[in-house]
Amino acid sequence: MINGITLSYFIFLLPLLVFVINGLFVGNRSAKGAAAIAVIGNGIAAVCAILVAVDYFTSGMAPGKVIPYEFTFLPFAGFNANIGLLTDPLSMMMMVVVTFISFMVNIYSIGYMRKDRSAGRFFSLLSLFSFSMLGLVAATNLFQMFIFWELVGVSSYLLIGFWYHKPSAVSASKQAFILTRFADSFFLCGIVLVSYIVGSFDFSVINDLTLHDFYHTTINLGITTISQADALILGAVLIFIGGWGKSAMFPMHIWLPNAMEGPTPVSSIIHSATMVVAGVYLVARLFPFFAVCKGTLNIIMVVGAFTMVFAAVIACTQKDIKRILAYSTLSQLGYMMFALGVCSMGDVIVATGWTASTFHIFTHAFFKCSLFLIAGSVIHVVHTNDLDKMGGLWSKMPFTYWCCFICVLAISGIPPFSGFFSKDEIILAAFQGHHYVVFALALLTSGLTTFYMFRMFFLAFHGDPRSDLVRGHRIKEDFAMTLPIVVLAIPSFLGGYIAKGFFEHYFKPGSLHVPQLVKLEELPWLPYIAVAVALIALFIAWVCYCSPKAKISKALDETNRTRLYKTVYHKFYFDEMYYAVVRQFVFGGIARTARFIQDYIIEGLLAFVVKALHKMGDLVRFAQSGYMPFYLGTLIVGIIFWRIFGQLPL
Amino acid sequence: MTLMNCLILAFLLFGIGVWGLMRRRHLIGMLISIELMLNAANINFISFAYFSAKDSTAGALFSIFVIAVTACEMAIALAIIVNMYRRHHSLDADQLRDLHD
Amino acid sequence: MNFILPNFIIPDALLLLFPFIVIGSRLFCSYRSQIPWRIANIGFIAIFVLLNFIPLTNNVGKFFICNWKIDDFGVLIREVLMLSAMLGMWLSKDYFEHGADGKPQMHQIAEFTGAIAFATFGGFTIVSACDMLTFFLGLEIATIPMYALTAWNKKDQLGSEAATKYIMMGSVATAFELFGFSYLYGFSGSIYFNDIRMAVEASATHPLLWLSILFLFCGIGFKLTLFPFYTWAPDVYEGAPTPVTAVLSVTSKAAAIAFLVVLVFGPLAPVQEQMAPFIALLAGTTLFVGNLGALKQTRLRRFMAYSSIAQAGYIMIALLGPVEMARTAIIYYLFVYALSNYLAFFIFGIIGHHREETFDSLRGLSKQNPALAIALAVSMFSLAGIPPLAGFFGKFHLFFAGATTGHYALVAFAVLNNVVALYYYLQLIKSAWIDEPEDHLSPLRLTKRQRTIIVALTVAVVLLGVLPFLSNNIFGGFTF
Amino acid sequence: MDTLLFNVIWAIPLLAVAISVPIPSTHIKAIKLLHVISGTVVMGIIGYLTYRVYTMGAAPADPKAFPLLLRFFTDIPWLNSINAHYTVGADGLNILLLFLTSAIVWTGMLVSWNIKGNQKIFFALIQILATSVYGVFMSMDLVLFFVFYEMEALCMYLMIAGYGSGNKDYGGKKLTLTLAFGSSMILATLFGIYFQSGLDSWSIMALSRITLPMNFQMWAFPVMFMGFAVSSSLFPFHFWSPDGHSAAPTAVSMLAAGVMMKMGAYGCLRVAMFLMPEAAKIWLPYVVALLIFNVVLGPFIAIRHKDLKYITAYSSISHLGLIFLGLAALTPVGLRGASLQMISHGFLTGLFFATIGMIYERTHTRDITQMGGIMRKLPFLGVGFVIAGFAGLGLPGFSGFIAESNIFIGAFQQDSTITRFVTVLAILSITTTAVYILQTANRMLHGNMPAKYETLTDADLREKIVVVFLVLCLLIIGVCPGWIADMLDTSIAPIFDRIAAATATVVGG
Repeated sequence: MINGITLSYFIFLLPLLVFVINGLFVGNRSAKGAAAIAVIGNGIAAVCAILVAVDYFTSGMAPGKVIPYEFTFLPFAGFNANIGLLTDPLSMMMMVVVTFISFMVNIYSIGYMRKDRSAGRFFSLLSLFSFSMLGLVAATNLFQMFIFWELVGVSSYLLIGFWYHKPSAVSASKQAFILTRFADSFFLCGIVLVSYIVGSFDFSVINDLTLHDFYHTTINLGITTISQADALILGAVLIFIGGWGKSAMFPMHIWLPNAMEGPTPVSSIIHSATMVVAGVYLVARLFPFFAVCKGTLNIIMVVGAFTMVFAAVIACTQKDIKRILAYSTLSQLGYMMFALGVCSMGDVIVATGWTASTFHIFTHAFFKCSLFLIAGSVIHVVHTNDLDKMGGLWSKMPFTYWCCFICVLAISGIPPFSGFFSKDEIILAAFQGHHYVVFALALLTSGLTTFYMFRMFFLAFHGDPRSDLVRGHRIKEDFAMTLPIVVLAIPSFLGGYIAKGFFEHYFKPGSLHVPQLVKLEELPWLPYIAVAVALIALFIAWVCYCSPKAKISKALDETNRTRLYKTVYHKFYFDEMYYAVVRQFVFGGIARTARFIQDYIIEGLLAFVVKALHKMGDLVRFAQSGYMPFYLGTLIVGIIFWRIFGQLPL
Repeated sequence: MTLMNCLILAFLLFGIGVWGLMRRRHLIGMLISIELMLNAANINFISFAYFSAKDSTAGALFSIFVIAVTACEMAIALAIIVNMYRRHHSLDADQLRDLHD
Repeated sequence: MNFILPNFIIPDALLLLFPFIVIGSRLFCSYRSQIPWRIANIGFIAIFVLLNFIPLTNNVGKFFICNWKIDDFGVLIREVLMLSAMLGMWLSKDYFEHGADGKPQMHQIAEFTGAIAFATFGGFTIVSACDMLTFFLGLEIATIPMYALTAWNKKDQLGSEAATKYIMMGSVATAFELFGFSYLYGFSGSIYFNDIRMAVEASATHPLLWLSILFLFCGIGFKLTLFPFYTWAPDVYEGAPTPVTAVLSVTSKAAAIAFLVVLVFGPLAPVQEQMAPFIALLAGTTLFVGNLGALKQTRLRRFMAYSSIAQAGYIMIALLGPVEMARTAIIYYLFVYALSNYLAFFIFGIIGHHREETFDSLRGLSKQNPALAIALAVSMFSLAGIPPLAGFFGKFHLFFAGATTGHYALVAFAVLNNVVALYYYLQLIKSAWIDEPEDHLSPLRLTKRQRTIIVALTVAVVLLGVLPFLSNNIFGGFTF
Repeated sequence: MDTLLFNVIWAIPLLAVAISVPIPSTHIKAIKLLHVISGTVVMGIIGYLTYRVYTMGAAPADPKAFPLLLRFFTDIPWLNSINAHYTVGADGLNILLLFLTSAIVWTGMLVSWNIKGNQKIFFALIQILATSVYGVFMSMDLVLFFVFYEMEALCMYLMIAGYGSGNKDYGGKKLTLTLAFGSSMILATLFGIYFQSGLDSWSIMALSRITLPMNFQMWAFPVMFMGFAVSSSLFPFHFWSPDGHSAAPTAVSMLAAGVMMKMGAYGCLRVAMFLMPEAAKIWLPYVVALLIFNVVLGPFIAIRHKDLKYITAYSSISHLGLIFLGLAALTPVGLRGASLQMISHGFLTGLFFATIGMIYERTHTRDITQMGGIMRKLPFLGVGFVIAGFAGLGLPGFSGFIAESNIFIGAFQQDSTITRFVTVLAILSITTTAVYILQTANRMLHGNMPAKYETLTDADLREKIVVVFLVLCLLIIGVCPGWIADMLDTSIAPIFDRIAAATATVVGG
């Protein structure tokens, strides 16, 4: 695949080039030029990605893992840290998704950023993000993954805080970065630990480990000494914590909703479609390793499942359209996460969950991205995120309306829309893994999903307009902003149906060192159940928010509500808890103690030494009284003194 | 009369000198005490020369030189003290306290 | 018998004649004439130059009428003393010329230089002595003119007080020395160093010997301002006129340390081991006390007094080392110390010309005359022993000598004391560099002589250490 | 030819000073230009020599320099009375540090172009300081090394006292005296080494060929190591750096934090650990324990501070703690990481202090609570500061990440309880670093801006050159670290071999 290789260079280099050119030269001069460069660059990158993917899948080497090229970045004693391109179905799929979506979002941003003075910076940062995201998905080893992992974190920070004069945006960006950084520190610990034991960063090496040869040797971890096998399991958990933070699983979820302070295109590409699935991608990438390390998959499953339900519940009460989407993203990520988790069935592995999860990554990317873009253009029109001010938009912006309808159906898992297939597979996998509780929760959550998505849909588009900006005026849908929505709606519509077979054929977690369960029971009735649940939820939503006798104002009023509702509405007061902990414990506790040690103990000791010297000096100067008899006395006393202390043999 | 007696005598003289030095506050008196101390040393020289030393001339020579040197030292001392008296109008050692820390 | 005057004696002879010529020349020329001054200049310079012609001969002493010994150490000490004498003379010239507040016009420059010459000759005598008598005389000749110089300003109240204190205590110290000498004489039965040395080798633990050592060290401890005999120094340094203080701090110290070197490595060499702890204690206590005393000083000359006390402590360390190293170190250090000290005193002289000689009158120096401020900083850093200035290498040699015989503890202690020393030298630099001056600064006037000398001294202090020829060639005489 | 060039490195600044002395202060522009040009020349020379060293690779060097792999080796008798030689030579480690120095000096001179006060003296002092640092990194003879090492004190106080801000006297004294204290510890042990070895030689190579008596090492190593560590602000001797930096003018902060603090770590590696490896093996684990303060608590203290320079000072303290973590790891990767951190932190903190100084020139305050939103008025400086911040928190793509990853991986390879423990803590504390850096950047650059800053103007060309240059240095190391790693590996190999060969057995002790 010579052709493919040369093309694949462009996939990475073009966004980087766009970043550099826009960032240094074009950006602050002409926003239009920057936009043009960005769109063209990312467009070509997307085309290249698709070509490479086609090349890969047609060349017959799929689903095999191939490393076309790899450079030594930094040699360590014994093992190297490389930078290269890993091609397998997963990375290919991610590349296509990332490049394609970033292309779409760039187009969208032309319209969205039209009035912004610093649009150039925006476009360059966006390209920086897609570059680092591509580097991440192409990673051949943990080191490269961590490098680009950090880079996506930073570009996300810069983009959330893009409007740095908005204090809320700034603090949100800070929170996002620090929280993910906190997770990354554990990730780094895991990398160091695992690479120390295994002696390599490469996924290929780490993925075909077996714990047998590590049980005998022990390793000293400073606090305790454990066998290397346990250390490996610990390492796996630590590495997962990295993904945990990046994918904003509970309880590290709070940064994602707050990150909605950023520009909407950013939310759509980074905080829904691509970056937040990096955590899932990490787990999927290291799946054989996790499968070998007993118990880690169960942790993943629990975390994912809980986040799914938790976020869905919160989403049902939110009024900020972007936050609703954010929480739905959380809940969808939860789906993907636990789908990977449910693969472990005791000691055997059921690989279907892996396939389902990756499939859901694919479908979710499209409809969620387009949903965000839709929210963006709605906000663009009504100048607020608040559902209070919306409603009745369906006639004003028909394209947006219909695309939104498609995407909402897709996320609710109504056939034949894409979401149905992937979600169906996930739930099935939960059942096949004999995790019935999770199975039930997943069904319930799909109901909740349908409910809150349609709640948003109805409140935003149906009913009569609640904002003067909508009332009366006729609104023109910006072409640059509508085109990507429409384009993205197509895969949200058909993507699942088309790609289902493709995924089932190519997407396998690869060779595992644990027994796999090959024959699985089918559940012919599952789709009907799922659809039924979804439809019921849809009906409830319709009754509450769209039917002629629904009291919208009452539904939207959160003040006089039950305590439970308020608790949910305030996201279970998690932000406040974080704030309190950080303020009281970190700043107040540790930092103040450290400062105290510095300012009083150390400086105090220093001052004491200086003072003592000065006191002795005063003594000497006191002796210098100018009183001659005393001086003469010192001569006499001096002789006696030295006679006594002079250590003379006398 | 042995060497020891002389040495003791010299030492006593020296001690008296020291005592006077400590005791007296009058500069001239102090000078006299210092003279006592110096001459105690002279007695040492002489007695050593007389009793023990190999070349006894050296001791005597030394003491003579000492007398001479002390004489001029005392001359300068007196000159300085006279000058001091012109400035301070007193010869009391306790008055000399303008210079101190 | 016919004898020819050997050439290596010429400088000494000249120096001996010098004061008579200079002072005598006053008889023949008018009150205000510059002739004595010129003669003084020519004489000192001539002697200094002649000294440099004496070849260094690996420490083989040459004798003149059997007990006037001239060896390399002697020659180099002579050079140090002559350097100090010249600088002191030049310093005093401009200091006394245009008398400002309280400082009288001085027309007896001839007598002044004569006195300095006498003191210097005393130093010469010390280093060329082969017997206790010459030794003692040398010490007295080196000291007595200092008493006179201290009281040079007849009108100055403080000066006379200082002189009184100085001479009273000095005489007591002399008495101690004499007592020590007498016991040494009694112990060895001879006044010749060689005999004494043999006697010491014979019976190293004789009480008389050690009694004399005690008395001698205490006596010389007074001149060298060792603990606790330093008490006169601050008062005298402050009371005496600045040039005298400078001469006092260099010449008499050099003479005293030369005295110790001759004594310790001459007659007492066999018992140097036993004396080591005593010397170490003297050194340690002295430098510690000196540093402590200087911490909070506000008057420049008193400050310099304490600093020189500390320096004396540092010098003592070298006495612990083997003879050649000790001599090299001490000579080298004396050179460096003389230069740095005179540099400081020249600046103080200029500052103190119209102002009090206190730290406050240094304020704003860096704005008013940056060059002078730099020179001050250089001299202070050199005294504090900061490389690459000469002071560091001086101290390095001293410590090197001390460490050779394994006195690491003392060396470490001294090195740590350097930090304290640096602190108070920085205090002085601070007042010159940071502190804002009062409303108006009285102008500083430098004569050409002062300017040239300050520049020369600064350059010397900077280069003396780093340029190897000094430690290699001049001190190449000492073989090791 | 190269050897000659190498030997004039430290002479050129002095030459420039000598030339500048007779020029009257009225032609101050000419003087400054002269100094900057000389700085550029030195940087050019060192850059060329770095390239030469890189091309020579691991080729055999002058046998007299065995076991070190020294290029441009020169050895001339200097002070016979104390057997001191003028011995200089370059291997990968110190040539890179030399380049760092020249770069920081050059940028420092550019930064302090408009400094208040007597500029002639200031630039001369910078040049002398540069000489001293060059000398330290070049010299392979302990006396020469110490002479240059101690020279810094001479300039530091004058620069801080004459040109600083705030509590200059206190800060300057604290800095100078603490450094002097450290070097006095070093001097004391130097004598010990000389006389214990009985070689009558101060040459590092000669001394490294023998093994010093164990019971001497046991007390000498900690004293000497701490003596060096003082200038690298290792706990508990770090207290000088915050006050010193806050009082110092920009260029001096850059030099102090960027270069002089490295001299200490370099000395620890090149002298203390190289000459006394046995004791090093025994003592270093305890040194690691001290790092808990530097690495873990330092950032927390930075969180509590409001003054930009204090924050940066504490960040330096924590970063230098990482250097010692790498040294104490006693593994090739760790040592390389430590050296990398020396270099990278030099550029990093240079950039930090440079941007801070430029911002301070405009806002006239360093209190971050007073500022806010100035990103709008000073986009360039803001971006510069943010880049410095990201490099500081170890963002991949900048040199900091390379160094830190080396240190972490290397330190984890050292199989000792305390080292592992501290390493884990250090890795976890990258979060704290992020906290104070982002907090600072947000308070200062983002949010809404006080009205008084409406008139601020962004960086001019001179300042832009400085910032861009430093950022480039950070990026080059960060993006292609391979070659620099090779250079360091070849030059660290002999040191590590000696440490590895050392069999640590306490005799008396």
